[in-house]
This record gives sequence, structure tokens and C-alpha cells, in this order.
Amino acid sequence: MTQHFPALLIIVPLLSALAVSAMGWIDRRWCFPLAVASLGGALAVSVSLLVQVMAAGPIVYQMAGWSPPIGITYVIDYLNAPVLVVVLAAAFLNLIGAKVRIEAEFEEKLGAYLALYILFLSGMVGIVATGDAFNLYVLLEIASLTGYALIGLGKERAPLSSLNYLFMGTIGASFYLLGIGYIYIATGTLNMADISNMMPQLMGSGTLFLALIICMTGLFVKMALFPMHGWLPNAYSNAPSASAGLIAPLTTKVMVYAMVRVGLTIFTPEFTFSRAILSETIVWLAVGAIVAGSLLALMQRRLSRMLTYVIVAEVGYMVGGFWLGNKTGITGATLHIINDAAMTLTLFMAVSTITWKLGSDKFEDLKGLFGKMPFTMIGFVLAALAVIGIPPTCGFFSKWYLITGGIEAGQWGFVVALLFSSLVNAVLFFRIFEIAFFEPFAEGHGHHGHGPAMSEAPASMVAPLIIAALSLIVLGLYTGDIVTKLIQLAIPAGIA
Amino acid sequence: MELLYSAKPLAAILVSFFVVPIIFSARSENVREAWTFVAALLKFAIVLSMLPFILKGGQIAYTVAEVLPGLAISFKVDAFGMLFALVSSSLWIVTSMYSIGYMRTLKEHGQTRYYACFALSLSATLGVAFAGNLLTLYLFYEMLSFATYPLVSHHQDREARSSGRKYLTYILGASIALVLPAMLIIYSQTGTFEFAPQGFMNGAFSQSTMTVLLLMFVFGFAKAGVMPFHSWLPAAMVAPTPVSALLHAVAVVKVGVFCVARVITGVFGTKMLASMGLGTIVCYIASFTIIVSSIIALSQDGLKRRLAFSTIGQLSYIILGIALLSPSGMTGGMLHIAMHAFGKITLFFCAGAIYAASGIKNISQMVGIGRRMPFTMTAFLLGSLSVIGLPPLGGFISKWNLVIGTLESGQIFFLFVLLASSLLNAAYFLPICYKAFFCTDEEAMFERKVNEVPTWCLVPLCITATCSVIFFFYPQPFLQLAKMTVATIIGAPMP
Amino acid sequence: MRLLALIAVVLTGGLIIFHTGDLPDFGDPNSPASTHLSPYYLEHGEGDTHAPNIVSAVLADYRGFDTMFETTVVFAAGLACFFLLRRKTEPGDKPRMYRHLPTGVTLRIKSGGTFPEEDSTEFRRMDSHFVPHQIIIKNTCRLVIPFIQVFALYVVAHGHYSPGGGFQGGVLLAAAIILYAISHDLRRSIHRFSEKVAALSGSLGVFIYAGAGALCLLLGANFLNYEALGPLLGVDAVMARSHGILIIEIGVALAVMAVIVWIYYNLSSAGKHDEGL
Amino acid sequence: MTDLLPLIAAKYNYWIYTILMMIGLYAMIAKNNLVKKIIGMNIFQTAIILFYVSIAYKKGATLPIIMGDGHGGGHGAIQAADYINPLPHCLMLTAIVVSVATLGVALALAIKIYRQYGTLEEDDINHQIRMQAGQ
Repeated sequence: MTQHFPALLIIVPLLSALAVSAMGWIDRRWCFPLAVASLGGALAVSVSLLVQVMAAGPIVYQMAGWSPPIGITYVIDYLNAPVLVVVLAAAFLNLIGAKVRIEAEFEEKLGAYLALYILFLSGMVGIVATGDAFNLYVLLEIASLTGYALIGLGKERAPLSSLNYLFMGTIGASFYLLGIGYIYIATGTLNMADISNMMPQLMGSGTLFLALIICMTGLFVKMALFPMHGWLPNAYSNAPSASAGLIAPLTTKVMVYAMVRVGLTIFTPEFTFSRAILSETIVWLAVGAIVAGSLLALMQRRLSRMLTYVIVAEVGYMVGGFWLGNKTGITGATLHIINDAAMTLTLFMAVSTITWKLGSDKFEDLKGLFGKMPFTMIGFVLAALAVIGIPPTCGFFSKWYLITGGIEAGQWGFVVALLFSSLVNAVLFFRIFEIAFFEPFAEGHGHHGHGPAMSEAPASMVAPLIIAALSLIVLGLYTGDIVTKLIQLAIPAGIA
Repeated sequence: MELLYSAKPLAAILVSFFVVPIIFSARSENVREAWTFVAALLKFAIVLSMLPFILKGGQIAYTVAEVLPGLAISFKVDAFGMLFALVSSSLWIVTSMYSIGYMRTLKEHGQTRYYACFALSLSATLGVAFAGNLLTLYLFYEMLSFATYPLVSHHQDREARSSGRKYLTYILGASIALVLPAMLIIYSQTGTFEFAPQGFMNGAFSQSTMTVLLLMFVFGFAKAGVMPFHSWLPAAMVAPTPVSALLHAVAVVKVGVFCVARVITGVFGTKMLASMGLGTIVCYIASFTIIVSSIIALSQDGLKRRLAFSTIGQLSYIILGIALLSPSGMTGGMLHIAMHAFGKITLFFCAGAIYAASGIKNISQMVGIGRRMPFTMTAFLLGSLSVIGLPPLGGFISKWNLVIGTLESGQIFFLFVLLASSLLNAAYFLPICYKAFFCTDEEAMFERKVNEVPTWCLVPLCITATCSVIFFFYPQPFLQLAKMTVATIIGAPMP
Repeated sequence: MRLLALIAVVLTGGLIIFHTGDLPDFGDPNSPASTHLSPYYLEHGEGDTHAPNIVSAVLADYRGFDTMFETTVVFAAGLACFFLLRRKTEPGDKPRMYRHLPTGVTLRIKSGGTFPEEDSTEFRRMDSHFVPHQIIIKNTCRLVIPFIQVFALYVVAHGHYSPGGGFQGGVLLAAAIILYAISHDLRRSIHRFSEKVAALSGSLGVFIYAGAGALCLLLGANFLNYEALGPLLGVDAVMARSHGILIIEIGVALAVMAVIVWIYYNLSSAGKHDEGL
Repeated sequence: MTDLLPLIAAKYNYWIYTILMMIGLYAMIAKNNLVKKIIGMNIFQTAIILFYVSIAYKKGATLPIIMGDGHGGGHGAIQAADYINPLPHCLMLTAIVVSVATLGVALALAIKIYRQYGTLEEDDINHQIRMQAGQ
């Protein structure tokens, strides 16, 4: 059975999404256990795949039994095995942490919500695992479509934000599709490995260069790289918390992964980084993203909105790191995919816990939270330290690689932007700590109506949060292993 | 040189780390404070158990995890680290005792958080002392910043808030903006962070780059309080006095100078710096800080603020000593870490005792207090004499070595700096003592009955004052450790 | 904003058009797209799957995994529309309108009054004041709908040999039901093909597809490798692929029909499931 | 200009799809009405579908349903050049379904927005949001 694990990665969530949606009509009590079981199962499968890959190298799985260029393949290699584990673990933790909220907010539509949740996840997992350029598009659309729905049922402006997200998402995905079309014109195949085999003969091809630009543009829109980031803050901050905790950690990160995949596996690094002007432009865009994201985050007065701008800046980290085009930079970008997913997960889970008890995430409502919700705040602090980049949390180490990569490539703008953003992040989070630490808790302002006394959130919310927060330190301490045993093996030869 | 692999350094660091959950879950105050003592004694015992081996000229190494390829979180206990670890772990015991008296007398809130953060800070301090490479050093340096933030802003009022903000802005801002980039630049060129007796730069940089990098470190470790990155220190004096005492006379600021000293000796290498003449630049910066801070201290009326500026000046003694790059200068600088610690902590304890007993913070209101609190003020006198550097107190020994160091290196200018500063020290300390003891009855400002502070406060400050005296007559093992460090650096045989 | 949009659009268009020079001519049979991979499908497709319609063969077999997700996309859209729009009908404290069918009289029953049974044949609930009684349209549609459905089944079943397949057939089946909903009214349609049935058969349709794939996996072959079904169906490997295609086409048709109807229910009534358009 | 015209004539499919796509894109960015934007989105997606389908075309070829009796007889080996490329068609079937699904969700969101604000004009909605924030 182990040889079928790459397929199980997708089948388990897909079948259980169907079962959950059916159970929503038959007996709602079964929905949640089923969802947890399926995500847990998929997580176990992904961990076992990671172990297999580390022991025996990449695994290729042929869907429908057709060999690569003819059929669709799934490829689990050093690059995506850790990403898969992180994606599934994040979704799993968030699901458990959000149980109370989901059951309270979507009572009637529990089945539909959980089914969408799992389908979104299976889309994400598929994007990460697939070895076929077109299959990636289909999965991208699954993830996007379910994402629009998960966001759309939020508060106030959520439908409008979600529709704007839909427009931008569709533009992004369509550009990617168009880029695949150009690749197909030039090579006649859709299999990633097959395309990269043909790349050496097509080095000077203008069509492929256009395809690269179009694919990348599409992915940049999807990952909200500055200046195409406009949809993200509204969509994420108005989404229901349970959805934000799923979508915010995964979407941008998986899109960055897709960028790495397209850049390294489809186009091969020799081609991707062959035009200095393109790399240079994109690195400067990333610098813009980092600076703009940080400054805009400073202007926000709501916790969740502030975090969305932090995400915009983080996207700049990863895109810039990748397009530095050297080994250190790409290592940093890939490492940051994993670390940033964990950090964002922790932050959004903490915000979800806070809003659940407090009913608000405006800065002025956060007074005295250290005293009232100590465990939640410990999780929040750890995540904040990781975002600022304080050792031994994982954020420090990926930033380390990114900055070193910038120095090696001589991209001083990028280095300065990273340091600047670390400082701004420190200001951002300490502003909140100050409010939560110094100001006394204002009794009686609008909390969620769970009894008169404000207290720590239920254990089912706090425990996953603390686990996520501790994972930040664990990831940090295992950076060496992750880099030498996985990421460096994933980066193809031919990169300085 | 013998190298021993042992988890003892890690154990010493983790002792106070593991006590944090226990402190949080303790049922009563007594249990909580008992555990603090257990941790402090245990920590001191572990450190002490490593001492004989180090004194024999050995080193103890331990690697926790390889976090980046070829770059590990690792510990290496050498003589210099041992010296610092001894000072901070022994003083934690005394401070814990003092904290109990002080915090209970003033009925401070949030004591559980206080003890927990204190324990964390000590973990971080020992981590810095035992760090085997620059990455580990930086890691614990940052950890210390965060662990001390709740202590500095303990009162949670407006003043504490703005001081806390200033504290973090300076410390964190400087370390992220200056130290981190400098580290990255060095790493990208040399590919290593492992401290070496003669540094590991090996001519990877030109002189101008070296200058910039060195200055980035000297200023970036803002805990060392080199001007103009000093003003967090007076601001941080809003903290409860035990915090000021241990952290801002011993742990935090000494971590700063320790880091600077480590970087100068272990990263750049003294020979390299001497050949490029970079030590002198640092000496001038330190001299400037020494003189200016002493003059500012003269004008301060708040006792703790005066002590703070005095600390800024004394820290730069250490940097000056190291940067002289001469054997005696370095010995003096390193020894001053210990001697100044015992002297200054006594002074802070006294300031806290006065405040706890009478509620007075300003020097101008302390006329005649020596009659009411004779033990405290005697200790204060001893402490100030030590800091000024007069015999028969420990401070004399370190200052003597510093003076010899300036002569050895032939830089007479700094000799005058030291002498001028000693005079200034005397000028801002001795009047306090004088006014406290010698005044007419009319001048005495204490109508109401002021008694000596509780025993829990009094005993610690007597202990540290006595230690200051003892170290004059018997400066071991600190002198030995400092000399061993210098011997390693200059490649001389072990003393 | 408009000017900016125009500039952006013209620039993008210009960039794309600028590169057309490198592209193969329209209809060039020697372009890489037509020479690398596609000849394999054309030359071996029928032999491999026993389906002369190569598009069906590629869709349902060679790239069957894509198509499974295509069906899932449809299902997800159905779920999304339901999730976003559906709301519970208000409790019965508002006045309701009923038409008495034999007489054509419209009744307004105040809240608290006795409402007719929901499935009453004499009374029909109305939401607007005027609903025309279109007997010609209704009866024509009634006549046409069975033919549409039979044709849809043909399209599904004959997808191997002619243009057609699960999606097309499913859409036709859905069109028949939507035609019924338009010509009669949404309530009647929901009464016959309820939301729950739609949702469940949507799941079931995708389940048939994914389940067939998973069955192959349980039988020891790769996911969606229908050859493994051969022993079960009592045919050889090539025919097993052919039958496999049929099975999943049926699943697709079921899912597409149910979900499109479901989406229509929600969109046309803005989630209230009342009389509809 | 003399070189350009035959170039356009030989590759007119690309010109048509590009123009169509840009019309769609322009509508998505510049139009004020949300339904018009949705229509623009559909045009945009359709343009890409046309692009793919035009890749598949080969001069003188027929649709990819293999002629013959289907039982091994017929006229010998199958010539790939006789049939147009089936792969893009298959891909576009997927893309069409995706665009229909997206359209459905977009309309659902538009209905929800209309229910909330009573209008589909974007500047009206933004105005209302600003008014709410101002209060």
C-alpha cells in the first residue's frame, strides 16, 4: 500500500469531503469527527511520505497507470515533501482550534463548510504534489473556488471582498493557464519533468520567455505580490476566523511554492534566471512589497488587518529571496515557505481565539489581555518573535538565509528592506504588547457574552495554538536538518 | 589544551529555565521563592563544579543542535566565560534573597511573573557567558532583551511603559540594525562563527570594512551602554531595585560588554586589531563615554539615576581595558567585570534599602540617613570606594591593572582619562556618604523614625560589601581566570 | 482609473502580440504541440481504451485525474453557492398568498391562519401578486422534457463514439429540470427534485468517479487505472478501460446534473427556495 | 508594413484572442457594475479557451474521432496528421467547466452583495461603506 501513498494524499480528503457534505444532510454530528479523521489520516500519510523521501529519494506516482508524458504524475520530492507536511499540519491544527467557532457560526451549514474546508485543502495538497503543469491549474481553481466561498460568508464587507478576490484570482489563474498554453505551443507537453528535459534545446526561445513572464504574473497576482496585493487585506480580514486561519497561512505560501516549482522544475534555473533584467525587476518589486507591506501594517488599527499587511511583506521576502537566483536565496525562500506558514497559522489562531472571547480585535479593545488570557498571549508572543526574527524561533533562520543570499547577490536594497521590515515588525508587535500588558482590562466592554467574567478561551482552542507556537521553536532548532537533508537536495545543480 | 564534552553548561543554563513553570504553578509565595533559591543554588553549584577543570586550563564544550549547516548552537566554557558565569550566578543567589525582602516590604504586584522572568534572564545570561560561537551569543543576547522587558516595565504604569519602550527600542533596534547585518556580512565572507583565540577574520576584509564592522558591534551591543546608545539605562531605572541591581549593574550591561569583549578577542583578534590600529578608535569612544557619563552623573539628584550614569562610565572602563589590547589592560578590563559587579550591586542594594525603608529616592533628601541606617550606609561607603578604585577594595585591583595597561600600550592619554574619571567618581559618590553621616541635628532630614530595612534586605548588601573587601586581599579565582584568558589570547604560557 | 486600466491593458496586449512572431502559424501541422505528444493519443487511443472519440479517451482515461477534479470543481461550486446564499425561510408569521388551482382564485391568508398542506394539489403557494397561468408553455415543456432527458442519456452513453460524454449529458439533464422549474415554478420543481436529493446526488456522482478510482487502487493497480476492474467486470484490459470510462461518465453526468440544478435553485431564488424566477 | 500583413494573416488567431482577452481584462478593471465585471471575466476566460482550441487546429485535419469500423479493420495505420490535436480540446473542456463554476460562485456573491447594499454599482457600494465607517 505504501507505493500508493501519493494518491492517498488526495483521495482521503476528497472522499471524506464528499462524505462530510453528505453527512451534513443526514446527521450533522458526524461531520466534524469525519473531517478531523480525514485530515489526520492525510497528515499521517504525508509524514510517512516525508520519511520515505528522506530515506529513498523522490517518488513518482503515475495516475491511471500511464507513464509520464502521456498521463498525469504526482511527484513527491525533497522540495514538496516538507511543504506537504506543513500544509496538512496547519490545516489540521486550525480545524481543531476552530471547532468551537465553526460549530457556533455555521450550525446549519456545518456539512457544507467542512466539505469546502477539506476541498480547499485537497486543492492545496494537489498543487504541492502534482507533477503536471495543467493539473496544477485545475487544483488551483479548486482551492480558489472553495476559498472564495470560505471567505464570502464572513462579516460586513466579506462578500464584496470575496468577489474582488474572485476577480483577481481568476485573472491570476487565467494568466497561469495562458502561460501553460505558451509552454504547450513551444514544447507540446504538459508534464513538468518532460518540459524541463526539453529546456536545454529551447534556451533562446522567445515564446518560452513570454510563457515565463505570463506564468509568473499569474502567480504573483495569486500570491498578492505588491502592487497586485490590493485584494488580500480585505479578503483575509473580513473572512470568518476559522477560514482566515486556514487560508492565510496556506494560500500565499502554496503560491510561492508553485512559483518555485515553475521556476526550478518547469523552466529550469538556467532559463529562469537567464535574463538579469527580469530577476532584477522582480527583486525590486519584492523590495517594494516588503517596504509597502510594513508601512501599511503600521497604519492599521485592527489586529487582523495589520497581520494581513504583514503577510504582504512576507510574500516580498520569499519572492525576493527566490529571484536572487543564488543557492542561499532560494534556500531561504523555500525555508520561509515552511516557517511563514507556521508563523501565520499561529498568529491567526491567536487572533481567532482573542476575537472569540473579546468579540473585537481593535487595538483599543486588547487592553489587559496578558492578565486575562495568558496562554493565548504566550502563543501570540512566540509567533510575533518569529515574525520579527528573533532566535531561536524559525523566523530568524529563514531571514538569515534571505539576508545572506542578498549579500551574496549584492542586492543591497533587498538586504536593507529585510532589516527595515524586521524593525517595523518589532514596532508593530510591541505596540500591541504594550496595550495588552500595560493598560488595565476594561470590564464590561463588548465581549462575546459567555458569562460576565473574562477568562482564558477553552482548552480546545488554546492547546492547538500552543502546539503551533512551540512548533516555531522546534522548526527553528531543526533548521539545519531541514536545509541539509531536504531543501539543498531539492535545488537543482546549475545554481551558484 | 584539554577539551571536555559535557552537558554541564547546558544544565547550568536550563536550571533556571525549568524552574519557570514551577514558579508559575507554585501554590504559595514561600514555595515559589523556595524554588527560586533551589534553582539559584543549583545553578551556582553547577558553575562551581566546572571551575576546577577550567582553572587547570581546560575547556568544556557542548553542542545542542546544528541549526544551520555548519553552524550550531553550541557552548564552550573557557576562562573568560567562567569568570562572567561565576559572577552572575553567585549574585543571583544574593539578589533572590534581597528580592524577597524588597518585594514583600513594598507589596509589589505580579511577583510570580517577576520571579519567572528573573529566572529566564539568568538562563540567558549564562547562555551568553558560555556561548561557543557568535550565533549562540546573539541568540541569548536577544533572549535576554525579551526576558528583561517585563522586569523593566514591572510597574505597568505610564512611566514604566515609556521606559520599557525606550529600553526595547535601543536594545532591539541596535541589535537588529547593526549586529545582525555585521554578523551576516562576516559569515558570508568567512563561513564560520566559531570564536578563536586570535579571531577568525584572517584578513577577509579591508581595513575600512573592518572599522565599520567593529563599530557596528561596539554600538550594536547597546547593552554595553556606549554613548550615544546609553540613554536606555537611566530610563530603565524605573524597574524595581533588585532588577536594577542584578540586571542593570550585573547581568544586562555586563552581557553587553562581555559581548563586545568576545567580539574583539574572539572574532576580530587582538593582533589584527592592533596591527590596524582599530583598538585605539574604540578606546577613544570609550574614553568619551567615561568622561561624559561621569560629568552627567555629578548633576543627577536621583540616587538610582546617578548610579546608572556611573554604571555607563564603568562599563566603558571594561571596553577601554579590552581595547587597549595590552595584557594588563585586558586583565584589568575582565577583572573589572567582577569587581565592579560586586561594588555596584552593593550600591544598588543600598539605594533600594533606603527607598524601602523611607521612600526616598533623591540624594538631596538623604542628609543624615547614615545615623538611621548605619549598616546600609557603611555598605554604601564600601561600595563607592570599590567603584572609585581605592584600596582596600576589589575595585582597586582592576583599576590598577587598567592603569598598568595604558602604560604597557604606551597610550598615556588614556591614563589621564582613567585618573580624571576616578576623581569624578569620587566627586559624585563621596558627598553622599559624607552627608549621610556627618551633619548637624538641624540638618538631618529624618524627623520620623526610620529603621534599618528588614534582614532579608540587609544581609545581602552586607555580603556583597564584605565580598568587595575580601576580593582586595584574595582576588582569586577571578584574577586567575582573567590572566588565563589573556594568556590564551596572546599565546603566553598559562600562569 | 479607466485611463490607467486602458494603458495597462494595451501594454499587456502589446507584449503578448509582440511575441506572436515566434509562434507557429495557425493550423501548422508541424508545430511542437501537434508533433510531440498528441500523435500518441491519436495513434494509440483507440487501441488502448477502445474509444474512437479520442477526446473522451484523453479526458476520462489518460488525463482522468484532471477530470475528476473538474467534477469536483463543479461540486465545489454547488457547495459554495449553497453555502453563500441559502437561508432558512422565515417562520410562518407573515401573510402568505395561495392560488386555488381549479378556480384560479388568489387567497391571502394572514399569519396565524390555517395554511394549506405544502403538497396540496389544489392550492399552490405564490410569492408575487400576479403569476400568469401559461397553459401552452407548461404543456409544451411537459412534452419536451422527456425527450431532452432521453437524448441526454444517449449523449452520456455514446460519449465513446461521438461528441458527448458526462458533462454534456449532465448539463442536458439539468436543463430539463431547469426547464421544468421555469415553466412551472421553483417550488414544484423542488418538490420533485429536492435540494437534499440534489446535494446528495452531487456527492454521489463525484463519489462514483473517485470511488471507481479508489477501487482500482484497492485491487492493486494505480489510482484510476481501470485495467484493474477487468477481472471484476469479466473483460480484458482494453475493454475494462472502456467500461471504466463509461462508469465515470455516469458519475460525472449525475454530479453535473444535480449540482447545476442545485446552483440554479439557489441563484434563481437568492437562496430562499421560493417561487423563483 | 509589407512584412507585417502576411504575418498577421498567418497568425490571425493570436491577434483575435489577444484583442478579445484585453477587452475582457479592460472590463474587469474599468467597469463599475459588478455584473459587467463578471461578464468581462467570462470574455477573458473565453479568449484563453479560443487560444487553446486554435493551437489544436491542423490544416486539412478532421475532428479526433477515429474513422473506420472500430474493430481492427478499416484502412490500416492511423495517420496523426489526419486528425486535429485532441489534447487542447480535452484541457479546454476542463477550463470551460472551471469558468462555469467560477461564474456560478461570482453570481452567488453578486446576489449576496445586492442583498446587502441594494445595488451592484461599485462606487455606490464604496460610498455606503465609507458612510458606515464615518458614523
